[in-house]
Parts: sequence; structure tokens; C-alpha cells
Amino acid sequence: MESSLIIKNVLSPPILFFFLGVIGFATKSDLEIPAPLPKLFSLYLLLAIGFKGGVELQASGLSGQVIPTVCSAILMSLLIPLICFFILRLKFNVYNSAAISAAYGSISAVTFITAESFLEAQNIHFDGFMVAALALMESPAIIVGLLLVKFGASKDIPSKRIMKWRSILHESMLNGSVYLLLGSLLIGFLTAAYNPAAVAKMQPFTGKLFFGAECFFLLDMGIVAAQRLSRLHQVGKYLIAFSIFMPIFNAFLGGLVAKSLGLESGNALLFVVLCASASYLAVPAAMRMTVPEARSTYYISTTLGLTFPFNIVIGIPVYMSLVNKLIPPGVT
Amino acid sequence: MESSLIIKNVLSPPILFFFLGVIGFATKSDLEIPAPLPKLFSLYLLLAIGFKGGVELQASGLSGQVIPTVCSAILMSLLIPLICFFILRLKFNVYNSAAISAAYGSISAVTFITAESFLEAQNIHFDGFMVAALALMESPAIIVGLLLVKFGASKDIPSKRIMKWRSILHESMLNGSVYLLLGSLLIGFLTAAYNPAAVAKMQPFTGKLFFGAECFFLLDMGIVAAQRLSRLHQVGKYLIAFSIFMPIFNAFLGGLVAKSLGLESGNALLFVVLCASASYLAVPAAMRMTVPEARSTYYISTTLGLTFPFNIVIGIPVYMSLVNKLIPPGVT
Amino acid sequence: MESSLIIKNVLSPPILFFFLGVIGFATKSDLEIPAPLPKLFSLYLLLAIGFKGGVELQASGLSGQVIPTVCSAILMSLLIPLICFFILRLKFNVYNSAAISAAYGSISAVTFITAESFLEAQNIHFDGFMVAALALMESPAIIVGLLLVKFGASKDIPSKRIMKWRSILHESMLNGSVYLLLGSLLIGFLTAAYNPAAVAKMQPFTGKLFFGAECFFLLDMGIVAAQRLSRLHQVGKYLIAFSIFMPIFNAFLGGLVAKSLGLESGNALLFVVLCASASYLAVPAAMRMTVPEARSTYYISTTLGLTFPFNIVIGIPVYMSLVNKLIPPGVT
Amino acid sequence: MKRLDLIFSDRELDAILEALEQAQVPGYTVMKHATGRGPERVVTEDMEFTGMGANAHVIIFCEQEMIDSIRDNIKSILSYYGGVAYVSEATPL
Amino acid sequence: MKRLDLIFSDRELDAILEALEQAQVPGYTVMKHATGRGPERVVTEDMEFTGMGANAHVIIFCEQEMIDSIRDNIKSILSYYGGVAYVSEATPL
Amino acid sequence: MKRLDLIFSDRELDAILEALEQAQVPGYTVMKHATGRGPERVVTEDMEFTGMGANAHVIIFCEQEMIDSIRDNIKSILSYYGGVAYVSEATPL
Ligand SMILES: Nc1ncnc2c1ncn2[C@@H]1O[C@H](COP(=O)(O)O)[C@@H](O)[C@H]1O
Ligand SMILES: Nc1ncnc2c1ncn2[C@@H]1O[C@H](COP(=O)(O)O)[C@@H](O)[C@H]1O
Ligand SMILES: Nc1ncnc2c1ncn2[C@@H]1O[C@H](COP(=O)(O)O)[C@@H](O)[C@H]1O
Ligand code: NA
Ligand code: NA
Ligand code: NA
Repeated sequence: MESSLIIKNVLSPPILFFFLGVIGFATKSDLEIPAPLPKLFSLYLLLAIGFKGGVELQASGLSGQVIPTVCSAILMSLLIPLICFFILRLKFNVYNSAAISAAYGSISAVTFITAESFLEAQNIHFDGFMVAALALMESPAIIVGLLLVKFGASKDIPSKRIMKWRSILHESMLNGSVYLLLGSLLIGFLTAAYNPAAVAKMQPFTGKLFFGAECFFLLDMGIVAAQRLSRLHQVGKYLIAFSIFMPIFNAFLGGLVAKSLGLESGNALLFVVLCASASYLAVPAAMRMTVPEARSTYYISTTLGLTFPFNIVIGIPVYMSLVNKLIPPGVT
Repeated sequence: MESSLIIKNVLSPPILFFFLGVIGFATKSDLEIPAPLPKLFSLYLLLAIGFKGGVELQASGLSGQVIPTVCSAILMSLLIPLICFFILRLKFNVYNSAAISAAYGSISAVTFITAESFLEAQNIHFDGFMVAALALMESPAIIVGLLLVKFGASKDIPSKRIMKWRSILHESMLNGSVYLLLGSLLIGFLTAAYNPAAVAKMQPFTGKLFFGAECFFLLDMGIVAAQRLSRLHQVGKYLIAFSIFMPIFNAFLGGLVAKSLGLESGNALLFVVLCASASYLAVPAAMRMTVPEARSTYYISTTLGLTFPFNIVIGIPVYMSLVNKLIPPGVT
Repeated sequence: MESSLIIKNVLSPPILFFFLGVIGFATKSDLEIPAPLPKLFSLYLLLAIGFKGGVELQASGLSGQVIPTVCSAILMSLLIPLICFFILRLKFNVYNSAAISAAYGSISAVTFITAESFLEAQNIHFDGFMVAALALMESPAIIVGLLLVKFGASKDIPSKRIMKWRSILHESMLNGSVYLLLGSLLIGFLTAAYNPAAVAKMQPFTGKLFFGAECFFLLDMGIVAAQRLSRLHQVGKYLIAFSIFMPIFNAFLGGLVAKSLGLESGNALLFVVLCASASYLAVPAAMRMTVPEARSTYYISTTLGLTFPFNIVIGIPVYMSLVNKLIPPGVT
Repeated sequence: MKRLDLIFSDRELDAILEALEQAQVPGYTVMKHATGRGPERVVTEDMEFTGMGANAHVIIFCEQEMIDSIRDNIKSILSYYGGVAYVSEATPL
Repeated sequence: MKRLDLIFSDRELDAILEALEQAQVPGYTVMKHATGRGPERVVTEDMEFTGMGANAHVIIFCEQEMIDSIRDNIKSILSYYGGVAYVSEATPL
Repeated sequence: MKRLDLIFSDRELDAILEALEQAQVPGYTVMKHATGRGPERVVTEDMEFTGMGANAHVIIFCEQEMIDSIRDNIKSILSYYGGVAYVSEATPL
């Protein structure tokens, strides 16, 4: 069953465009999407998922599964970095371990979007409040990462290096992409509540265009991921294995939590994908500012070069099978 | 009544995204929309309002209120800079006074768009020919500004500084944004007249997408306006007061003219907004080229940092109340 | 009849925006579309025509006229450069002759798009498989051009200059725009075959938006073409005449082939346009890398400054009349 | 050989390039989208969309005589609109 | 006069500009979107969208004293986050 | 220390960077989207979308020996495709 799901997933336009980008890099085609065009698409995608999530959150209200699910998601983004940290400390210093852990505790919005498209293609229902979980999982993971550095690093660092709470909170909450996602979520919520006619007017931009823009962005992500993949030898075997097995482990953990939360299979898949995915946007940017001691190759090549492609190509359908086994459809 | 209108206005997505940008700057979030992406949106908005205006102008024809309204608008863009000039000369030299006056005589397309969205949200009808007024108010204001310099400045300026009519007309008529707006208006007109099927084919691009693109652009305008606002102390109290009271005065003047023209309340609001708004695009660009003696902080920080946010957040609903008082609905 | 077709063509939005760009440059308006925004539109257009072509190719299948038409198109892209080469060798050296010939053997995607819009406006049917012809005509022309250099150039060139087959194939097949067009075609084909629901989801992006994006891009093409036109004196009279008469000759040749293939008038026009148009994207880029001895002004100013505007403004309607004469409507 | 660095508002780019062409410089390189601060004014990238543009940075490698012949022309343009110009030594590789 | 070239990750741009302003440099020019490679790390343009940005290249024309007064401050920022700083001769046109 | 400035069509960027890496330069900075004019040809930004690209400006700070070791390689690439290379003095801050 997995293999048929994998094939179905691979034959969807976003994944095909991702491969087009990968092959373009591999064959040295001079296809490139010059800066700052990729930024346009990443800003657009964050704005659109935030807005749509806010609208649906307003529709569903904060009752029922919303609060428990979002809280569990936050807990997962605190727990997963801790687990990662202990696994990584066997081989890496505090700085590198903490930075990589934060990335895996956090999420990848594009992986989430791809999972949504996958569910839509399978006609499986999911709820808009999952976007709230998405938006709220980045900051805690960054905070845990910085705390691990703060308390884990040797005490003889020069005084000016001591991280201040202020800058920890600033990096975690006001990072551009976290801020845009949360802000758009709030705007979607407010608009749906007080100005429902405007939701329809946004629809052509945030809704209809989304799938095509996702394809365009994944074309670029394919080029970028292939570049990172080509540098993956620099990170060593331990980290390569980590970047495949850790997501699977986190997915399993997420699946159990999703089951105990009583989520339907669509929401459960999204929950699992949030746990399994790793951040290559907000977290690396925050880590580079606050933990310059960590080697950025470690947390970028792994998340972007391996975990991201693995998740969107193979991971999502595999996690779907997992969810189907854990949560027999029709039971909820 | 105003306060409920203000709240309704504030809770519309464009204004909410504007605030998201402002708060992002204020909290030092690293959210930024790198150049030249804002240019993409500003070009798009000018092209789209021009095209739509041209289509509607062709539908309504040049009969009835069209000619008087457009002519009055042009007169206002000649008169307002003169009034401003006398008020500003009390404190500033000829160069600065003329440059600021030209900006306030001219218009802000984004303020106009926001007013249109406001009217649509209130289900108040307005006509496409108002875009023609918009397009034709920039050039005269620039010309008046340059004439004020030409005749107001002391006669002992070096020979090469003497402004030539050619360059005055060039800057006023062929400034990129004026040119694109007028050109798109003409193209919309011609297309509607000779190729009506093509109007429908443009609709997804110029029509459906507009509201979302407006939100995206206002997000950036929020960031930019906040930056200017933060430098506002440099311009002094006189100019700060000017940049709030002058628009209100101009709005009142515009309201009286709109009443005497017999405009319906929708068109009247747009007329008032044209008078009240100030240019931060075409005019500053033209002034910087032709009047380098003027301090650009003066005419940019005021128009962009104060007048623009004031107009789109508070001004539009306040002007609506004004219009409602001057022009009782149901009378026309 | 031609003149009425020309007027109809000129009054379509894409051509009007093209003229807006041309006039903007001619009048020294400071309207500009800064890099890399034009690249965004050119990437978008290639992706969209590729995808749509792939979808339609899957619908029509590879039967009937598809294979013969595509093969004939490829043959034309091999034959036309040879004819051009002999004409150009009368005046130019091997390098310049070969580079210009390759450009005229290849195609211009924007000319093709404009012809499609022209057909749609006239309600004349055409088939999606013509995009396959478009996609497959660039590489052969590049290969012929490079072979002409390889075998035509004097034998005493330094050893490192000898072109390798590898780099010839690389430049011809993996040039960014060829690669994106072919890749999108394949993705469209696969999606339509295995994931038809996703085709509808792409439609707002690749379909609805297309016409407007085409207008925006042609605005920029107008500016660029006018710049090239203004440098046309550098290329001399011979080349100026060549860049008007060669397309007409190629169109005639294409018309005869189209007739003998039994194409309907819509497809026949597209076939003719493919023959008549010249590349200003893939071929110049490839030539600059592989034949630096050729003067780029020659192959850019002609294709972009003269052949391209001629084709989209006058050529397409003229070719339509030609097709109507060769292929009486209602016969097929 | 000399290296001349010019930095100024890109709205003046046409005027500067015309001056360079008139003096028949062997070549030049233009980098747009530069921002910065002069004695009184901050130029930011975000104003580019307004058409006010950012700065342009122009580099010219040429002989000392060339520098001498364009000096007056360039200086008069820069003194009117603002901008800076510096010369340094450079030797061909 | 001197010319100071600073190249570093543009995420540190605010810190650097603050240091320059504090020292009251007469002006500076910023060019963003630069990429490159230092002793250990490659910065590529395509990571710009991630918010990690590319490099910024800052040019300052100023007197030797100014250079001396900002040296320590700039060097400490660069030594923490990475980046390079070089001084060369420049004469006003 | 020396500063090496290379300006050439960005389509040759890969070849140049490969030459620099082979010579093991300590680092380099790349600025794309430069336009300009050489002895015969104008490169404009608006041709970037055609894939013909604009110019790239590469700066390398390194020792004199490094310069000597890459000279031939770089010069042969530039002489084939066009472009300029100049060396000037630079001292670390
Ligand atoms: N001392 C300086 N060093 C580097 N760049 C400068 C300097 N002074 C001015 N500039 C640049 O030149 C531009 C125009 O300067 P100005 O018109 O004199 O304010 C500024 O925006 C800066 O980019
Ligand atoms: N030797 C060098 N020459 C030119 N640019 C350099 C050099 N070393 C470093 N850079 C630039 O400075 C940036 C930061 O360097 P680093 O943080 O030391 O890796 C690099 O990405 C390069 O753009
Ligand atoms: N004398 C010069 N000064 C500055 N830049 C130059 C000079 N000559 C050439 N260039 C730059 O190098 C590029 C390639 O030069 P070329 O291939 O020789 O035409 C030009 O497009 C310019 O950007
Ligand atoms: Na995760
Ligand atoms: Na006004
Ligand atoms: Na052809």
C-alpha cells in the first residue's frame, strides 16, 4: 500500500516540480530562480497558509480538539529537541547539538503544505486549526535550543557572549517567518469574525493561486535541496543517518500522541508531519544569529538536503500508512 | 457613527496587514520584503487600477458628470499646492515649500484603492471614471510645484540651474508611475471599446487578484511608513501638524466641490480622498530630480509617515461621515 | 483583409502593453521593470505554456497529426539555419553567420503565445500538441549553429577552443529555458495522465492568470525591444533587411509544410509562427557561451529589436492571411 | 592605472554615463540597488519602488589622463545632486 | 583618505551600521545580496529566502583617524560573527 | 595583502570560481547583477531574464603569491570570454 501511495504522491505536480529542480541542478542546467524571487513565494505561502488557517480556526472555534491538539503540538516541539539533543551529544559539541535539535523540534511549512495537498488529493478531510499548531511550534523549539546552549555550554565563555532572555525571546517570536505566519493567522481570524465578505475577496489570492505558487516554490526548493545534498558528505555518516531516522522516530511518537488525542486520520497525518519535519527557515536563521559557534552546514544540509526531500517524497505517504494502521478509518 | 466606521475599516485585511507591517518594524522583527518585490506590487496595482478604470470609463462614456468631475479634480490639484505653499512659506524656504506643496496637491494611488475597498465593503456604488481623475491629478501638481520654484526662487541661481519647460513637462508627464497609470487607462479604454472579449480574459489578473495583492503591498507599506514615522522628529512640529490638518482641510474643500458637482456619495468620497491624499511616489521622485535643494525628508516623512497612515486608517471613515453629512444619501 | 486583422491584433491588450513599453522608452519615461522581475514572468510563462501543452498533449494522444507535425517542426529547425547561414555568409564571417542562423532556426515562446491569443480572439481552434513542437525546436537549431562553427571555422583555432560534443549537447538541451519548458511539458503530461484532479487545481495559476501575466511581460519586452531597436544601426542594412525578409520567407516555407501536413488553419498559423520567429532567449544565451567570437549585438538586436516586434504586431495577422489563402477554411 | 569609484543616486545614472561616454572611457561597471548614508540623507532600498531609487555604484578602471579629463564634468554633476567620487591605484592582473 | 571594505553576513548589518554611526563616519554605502566563501562557509544567494540572508558589502570613505576609532568595535563584531575588513588608499576625485 | 577585482559575464562565474578554488584562495565575494560596458559591448540588466545574465563582480583579498599563482588561469578565461581584472593594495583593518 505504501508504494502505491508513494507513487501517487510522486506524481503530484508539486513533487514533480521539486524533482525538476533537483534534476536541473544535477545535470548542471543553468535554470535558476534568482534572489529575491524565492523570497516572494515563501512570503506568499506563509501569508496564505496563515490567513486560511485563521479563517478556518474562526469557523471551528476554540472548542473540542483544538486546544488539546495545539497544546500537544507545543509540547512536542519542546520534547523533540530534548530527545535529539541527547542523541546528538554522543558525537557533537553543545553548540552543534543544540542548533540541530532546535531545527528538528521545529517544523517545515512547505512539508506541511505538501501534506495538505496530499490529503486533498486523497479526499481526506483535515481541519484548519492544524495551521495554528504549525504556527506555534517554531518558537518553543528555538527557545529550547537556546536554553540548551545557555545551560549546557561551559561557564568560561566571555561575558558578552552570555545570551540574554530578551534576545532569546526576540529571535524566537519575532523571526520574520514566525511573525508573518502568526500575524496572518490572526488577520485571517479577525477578518472571518468581523468582515466575512472580505474572506471571499481574498480567496483568489490566498486560495486559488496557492497550488500553482506551491509548485513554483518547490521547483526552487528542488534546486536548493540538491545543492545542499551535494554538500552532505561534509556532515558525516552519523548525521546523515540521524536526518532520516530521527524524522521517522518523531513521526512514530507523533502518531501515538495523535491517536491518544483521538484525531481523525487527516489531522493525525498533519500532526505527524509537524513532528517529523525540521525547520530550514526560522530556526537556522535564529541559530546563526544567536549560536554562531554552531556550524551552519550541520543544520542546513541535513534539514534541507535530506530530511525535507525525504519527508515530502517518501515520508508523507509512509506516515499516512502509519496513521491508517494506528487510527483505523471509520472509527472516529 | 465615525468610530464604528473606523473600526470596520481597521478590521479589513488591507489595513490589518498594514498594521502587521508597522508592528513588525516597531518590534524589530526581521520581516522584510526585499527590493525589487515592492516594485512588482506597485507596478501591478498601477496597471490594474488603470486598466479597470479605462474599462469603466469606456462603459460610462464621457458624458454626464465625467468631464466636470475630472476638470474639477485637475483644478483641485492646481489650487491645493498654492494654498499649501502659502502656509508652508511661513516657516520654510521656497524649495522646501514648493516640493511639499506639490506632494499634497498630488494623490496617493494606494489611499485611493483603500477607499475603493472601503466603499465595496459598505456596498456603496462608485464610478470607474474617478480613476481618470486619479490619473490626471499628478502631473498638474508637479507642474505647479516646479513653477513655484521657477518664479519663487531668488534670481541669482547659476545658469545651469534654470529649469527648462521641457524637463518640467518631462518629469510631470513621463514619470514612470504617471505614465503607467495613464497608459493602462488608455489600454483599458481601447480594449473595452474594440476588444471586449479581452476584458474578461484580463479579469483574473487585474480584478480577482487585486485585493490580495493590495494586502501584500500594504504589508510592505506598513514597514516603510513605520520607518518614516520613526524619523518624523527631524521635520519639526509645524510640519507634523501640517501633515494631519492639511489633509483634513483639503478633504473639506473637496467635499464642498463634490457637493456642488452633485456627485453621489461613493464618487464624492473618492473625490475627497483624492484631495486629502498626498503623493509619495511620483512627486517625490520628480522633486528629487528637479529640486535637489529641497530636503527629501520633509516631503517623504510627512506624506508617507503620517498623512498616508492617517488617511487610510482614520481619514477614510471620517471623510465618509463628512460626505454623508454634506450629501444626504437618497437625495441624488 | 490583412489590415483589419492587423488592427484587431494591435488592439489586443498584450500588443497595446508592448507599445506602452516601446513608447515609454522612446519618450525617456523612467518606467522600468527592474531585474529580476522580468525573469519571474519569463519563468512563469515557460512553466505555464509547458504545463498546459503537456496536459493537452496527453488529451490528444500521440496519434494522428502529432508525430508528423512535431517531426516536421524539428526538421524546419534544422533546415532554416542552413538556409540562413548561406545567405549570411555572403556578408559575415562563420561565427556571426552561425550564431544568427541558430537564432532564426529556433523559436520565440512569446511570439507563439501572442499567436495563441490572436487565435483565441478570432475563435479559431488549435491543438495543445503545438507546444511540443515549440519545445522541441530550440535544441536542434542550437546544435546546427554549433556544428556550423565546428566545421566551418578555420582549422587553426587554439586547441582549447575546439568545441566538445558534450558541451554542445549541454548548451542545447539543458539551457534553462529549454529545460523548464520541456520539464513542464512532461509534468503536465504526467499530471493529466495520473492525477487529473491536480490539473484543475493548477488551472487558476497556469490558465487564468496567463493573459494578464503575458501583458505585464510584454510591457517589459516593449522597453527591451525599443532599447535594442535604438542600437540597430550598429548591425548594418544587410542585417536589418534580413531580420524582416527572412521571417517572411520562413513563414512561407512553413505555410507550405503546414499545408502538406494537412494542418487546420489554427495549427497551421502556429506552425508558421514557429518557423518565422527567432529566439532571443535560449539561443543567444547558448551562443554567448559557446561562440564568444560572434558579436552578440548581431543576434540580439535583430531578433529582439526587429524580428520580434515585426512578428507580433504585423507578422501574425499577415501570416494568418497567408494561411487562409493556402488552407481554405472549411476544407479540412 | 587608476580605479575610480562613483556613488550617487541612480536617478542620475544616465547623466553620469553620458559624461563617461563623452570622455570615451574604456569601460565601466554599474552596480545598482546600493543603499547608504551621506552627510545628510539616508537612502534605503525600500524607497526603490517609489521610483526614487537607491544608489548606483560605478567603477571605472582607466588611465590618469582619463581621470583628469572627466573630473570637472563628474564633479559638477555630483555637487548638484550629491554623491561621492574617489580614486585609487590599480594594476592590471 | 582611506577606503574601508567590510564584508559580512547581512544579519549583522544593523550592528555594524550602529557601530559606524556611533563613530560618526561621514557616510557609508551598503550593497546587499553579495555571496561568497570565507575560510569555512559558503554563502549562497539561494538561502536568502530562508531569512539567513546573503552577505552585505559596506564601503566607507573616511580619514585614517576614523578608521582607528572604529577598529576595535568593528573587529569584535566581525570576530564573533565572521566577516572581513580591509583598508586601502583613496583620494577624492 | 592584495585586493583582486574581477568583472565578467556571470555565465562564466562557475569557471572563475573553480579556478579560484583550485588555487585555494582564502575566500572571495561575489556580487551579481552588475551591468556595464567593455571595449565593445554593453551589458544591461534587462537582458538578465534572457539567461544571458548580467556581469558578476568578484573580490578576492589575498597575498601576492596567491595572485601570481592564479594569474594565468584567470587571464586565459577572461581573454576568451571577455572581462577585466585589476589588483590593488589592501591592508587588514
Ligand atoms: N563617506 C562615504 N563613504 C561611502 N559612501 C558614501 C560616503 N558618503 C556618501 N556616500 C554614498 O553616496 C551616497 C550619496 O551621498 P550624498 O548625496 O552626499 O548624501 C550616499 O547615499 C552613500 O551611499
Ligand atoms: N579573502 C576574502 N576575500 C574576499 N571576500 C572574503 C574573503 N574572506 C571572506 N570573504 C567574504 O566574507 C564573508 C564572510 O566570511 P567568513 O565569515 O569569514 O566566512 C564570506 O562569505 C565572503 O563573502
Ligand atoms: N575599464 C573598465 N572599467 C570598469 N569596468 C570595466 C572596464 N572594462 C570592462 N569592464 C567591465 O567588464 C565587463 C566585461 O568586459 P568586456 O568583456 O571586456 O566587454 C563589462 O561589461 C564591464 O562591466
Ligand atoms: Na519537527
Ligand atoms: Na491631494
Ligand atoms: Na524560427
